[in-house]
Amino acid sequence: MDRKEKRKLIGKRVAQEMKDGDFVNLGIGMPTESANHIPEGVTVYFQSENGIMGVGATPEKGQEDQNLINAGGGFITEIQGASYFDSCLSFAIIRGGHLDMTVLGALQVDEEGNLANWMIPGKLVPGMGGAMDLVSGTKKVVISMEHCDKKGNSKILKKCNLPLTAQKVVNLIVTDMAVIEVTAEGLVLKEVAEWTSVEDVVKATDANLILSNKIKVFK
Amino acid sequence: MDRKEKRKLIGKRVAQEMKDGDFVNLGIGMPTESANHIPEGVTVYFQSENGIMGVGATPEKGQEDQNLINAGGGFITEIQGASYFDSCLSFAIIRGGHLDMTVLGALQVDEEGNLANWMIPGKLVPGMGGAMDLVSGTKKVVISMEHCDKKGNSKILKKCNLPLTAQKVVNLIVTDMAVIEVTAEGLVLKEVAEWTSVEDVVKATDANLILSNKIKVFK
Amino acid sequence: MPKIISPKEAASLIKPGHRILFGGFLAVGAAERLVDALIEKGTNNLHMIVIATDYDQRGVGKLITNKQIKSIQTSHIGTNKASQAQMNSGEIEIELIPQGTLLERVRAAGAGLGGILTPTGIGTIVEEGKQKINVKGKDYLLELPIEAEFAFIRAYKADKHGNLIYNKTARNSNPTMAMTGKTVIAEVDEIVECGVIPAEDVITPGIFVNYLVRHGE
Amino acid sequence: MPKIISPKEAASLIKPGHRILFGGFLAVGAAERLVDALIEKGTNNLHMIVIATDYDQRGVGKLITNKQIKSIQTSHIGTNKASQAQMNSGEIEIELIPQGTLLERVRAAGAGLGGILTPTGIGTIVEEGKQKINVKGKDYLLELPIEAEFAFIRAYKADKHGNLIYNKTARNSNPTMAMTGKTVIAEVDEIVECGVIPAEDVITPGIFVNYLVRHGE
Repeated sequence: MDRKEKRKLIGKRVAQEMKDGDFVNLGIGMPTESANHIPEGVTVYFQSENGIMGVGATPEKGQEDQNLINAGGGFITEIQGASYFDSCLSFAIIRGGHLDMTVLGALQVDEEGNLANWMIPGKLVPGMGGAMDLVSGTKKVVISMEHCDKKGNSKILKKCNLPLTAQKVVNLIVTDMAVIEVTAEGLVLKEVAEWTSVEDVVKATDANLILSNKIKVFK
Repeated sequence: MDRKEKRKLIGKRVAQEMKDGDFVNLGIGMPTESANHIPEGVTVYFQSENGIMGVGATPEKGQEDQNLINAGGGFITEIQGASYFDSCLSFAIIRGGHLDMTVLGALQVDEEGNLANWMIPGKLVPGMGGAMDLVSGTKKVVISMEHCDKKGNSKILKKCNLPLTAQKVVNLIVTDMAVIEVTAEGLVLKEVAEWTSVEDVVKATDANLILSNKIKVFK
Repeated sequence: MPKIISPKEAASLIKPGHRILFGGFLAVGAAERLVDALIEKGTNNLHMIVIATDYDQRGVGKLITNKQIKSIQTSHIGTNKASQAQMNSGEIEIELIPQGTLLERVRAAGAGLGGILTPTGIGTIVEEGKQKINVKGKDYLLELPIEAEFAFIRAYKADKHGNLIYNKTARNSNPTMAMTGKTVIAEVDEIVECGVIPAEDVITPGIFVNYLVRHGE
Repeated sequence: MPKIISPKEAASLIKPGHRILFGGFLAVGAAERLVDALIEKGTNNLHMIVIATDYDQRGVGKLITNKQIKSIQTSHIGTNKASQAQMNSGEIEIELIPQGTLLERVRAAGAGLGGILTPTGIGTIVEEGKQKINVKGKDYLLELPIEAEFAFIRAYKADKHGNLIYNKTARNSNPTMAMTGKTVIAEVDEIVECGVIPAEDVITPGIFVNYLVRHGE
């Protein structure tokens, strides 16, 4: 599967976590893919932490408003019934637990739900931006990422070894291979992608996986 | 002098503390009198802590807006260029030191600039409302009150014996008898009302007064 | 998207013992229809959080007069004889809090903060039982968040996404209380279609609002 | 009432060593004319507080490219190669702060608070050197106020009292930065008469604003 197909597979599965009426923040990059796959009949309100609730579709070429961007710097539009607010209130919404879900990428996740997604020592560090607040505050933290890194190493570990973004915050991990829930008992393998198998997921995962009774298939 | 005359005398003198462009909060009761005596050519912006900057004149009978009151519950109007904001931002303005002056009444003030103006043990306690924030945050705290209580006792003491509103916050005391500045050295008598004398002010004051070199007269 | 319900339905959500944040100041910006419905329902043992207890027969004061309130966190009760009398008789427990501190404590809860440091109250009886923290040579009180199950909000207009705008000084504490109630019920003059309230004019974003009640109902 | 001045006059207020709060995010809502004037003036050794360092040739990033900045408090430098290079070479000192924490720290200074407790950063390198305080069983970091001599604000319109409104997401951090700068300079598209901006639509009350600069100038 190429990266584009993986991205679509993950985005489709993440979108199924969204319930009608949910308020959702999507991280930059892969997480935004899920916005293209919202199930029929489900209305989701997207926040961007730079101060808008009700992000609409990407504007057509030439229709961009220089004063209307998302947190990734991309041009956006507003839906009818959107609202603008300042960044401080935006992070009050985030930290205060008012969002139903945030979807972020990750470098590493571990068995305790610890998350590392903002720095690799020795490399250029862009900064944590709003990520630490998003995962500390939001009701449901969904990680959307490829199961393994470019070298084929598992990004789901027994224990993160990169500097953390936050402790014990991840609720669900959606990858191109599996859907894994973080529970008090550990990581529970809930679903496996149609193209692969439970054995291959277990093999590709450094962390211990608890195999749920009924492992479903997603595609 | 009757109470009404005293009130006017104090209000006139307090108004002279206001400089062009000042942002001012006036407490309920006597402090509001100063708004009637703003010197010619001076524009002052009045805040009310329930969420308006730019309080205008009292509305005419029948012109009251049920949604437009000041912190004392009285009907007000807005000036052109007023703004409304929520109470939390209003107190951020207050606590953050953005107001140039607040004028409040007092039960007692003492040599350190301590202020007691919110409760008398054993009596009904209305609550401190916004007074503690106003005096903690505002650049210049002016006390506007009668020099002595109804029994003729000095309200300016060596040390307050009522529960404090705040410590070391008062900058200036304006009474029907005197204008007194609170300094690191103590209370400095700056001005005496025309109808009385330095001796009588000293006699009517429990606190030690430092007599400034040039005590002026006000009326 | 908030559900539009009647004042009666709103009142039936409230159970004895619930903590309710009330927007409004001296009955301006108070959700009078919600208060009336709660009086009709008669639910008691409620905890009230409000910046002032209004009047005996106007605003939240009516709930005190009707003896439905067991405890209050407020900055001012001076306009309400019932709350003073019930405080003196011990029927009601009142915590007096400086107004700015009350608002920051409510905001802290809504904003996910564990508390704030304020200079207000230092050297007064307000500091009793509180942790004092010195920052750069100045003492502050650590004031903790005030949470509540419900907030009763009074706004001017809502759109169907629950975005709220307010009328003049009737805004007062409403936006702050709306940030913090776990369930927020807003009483409004009018509910308009999305797009009628320009996105830049919204004061309280709809994400904070769970139910809408029409004031005229 | 704020004074209307030119970008050049505004830049001349800034001295080496000054701390400046910059509104804006990824160059949207950045006071470009004020930044340009400051570049023309060449004042250096400045301390920058901004939620992201924008781009090499757009927004506040231009000041970094021009080596006028000696230290930065920000949440993100990923879009700006100059700030990354100067950080690595040690020319510039950068404190990375979670964005929500940065905003609350700036707000705290403007609101007269001594600090705030946030859960953000617990268990990460952000907690290094900070006091941890446990409230109701949960750990929080005590985060201290961020103050500054100046704030550079970008707004849409101002009235003559300095009341500001903003354009869409160009609002972002501007209202918070405007609360806190000891001297606040707002760059605006238009300065209108008092009364043109309805009092209820004002986002930043004029009390926070000391100077107005026209963006077109």
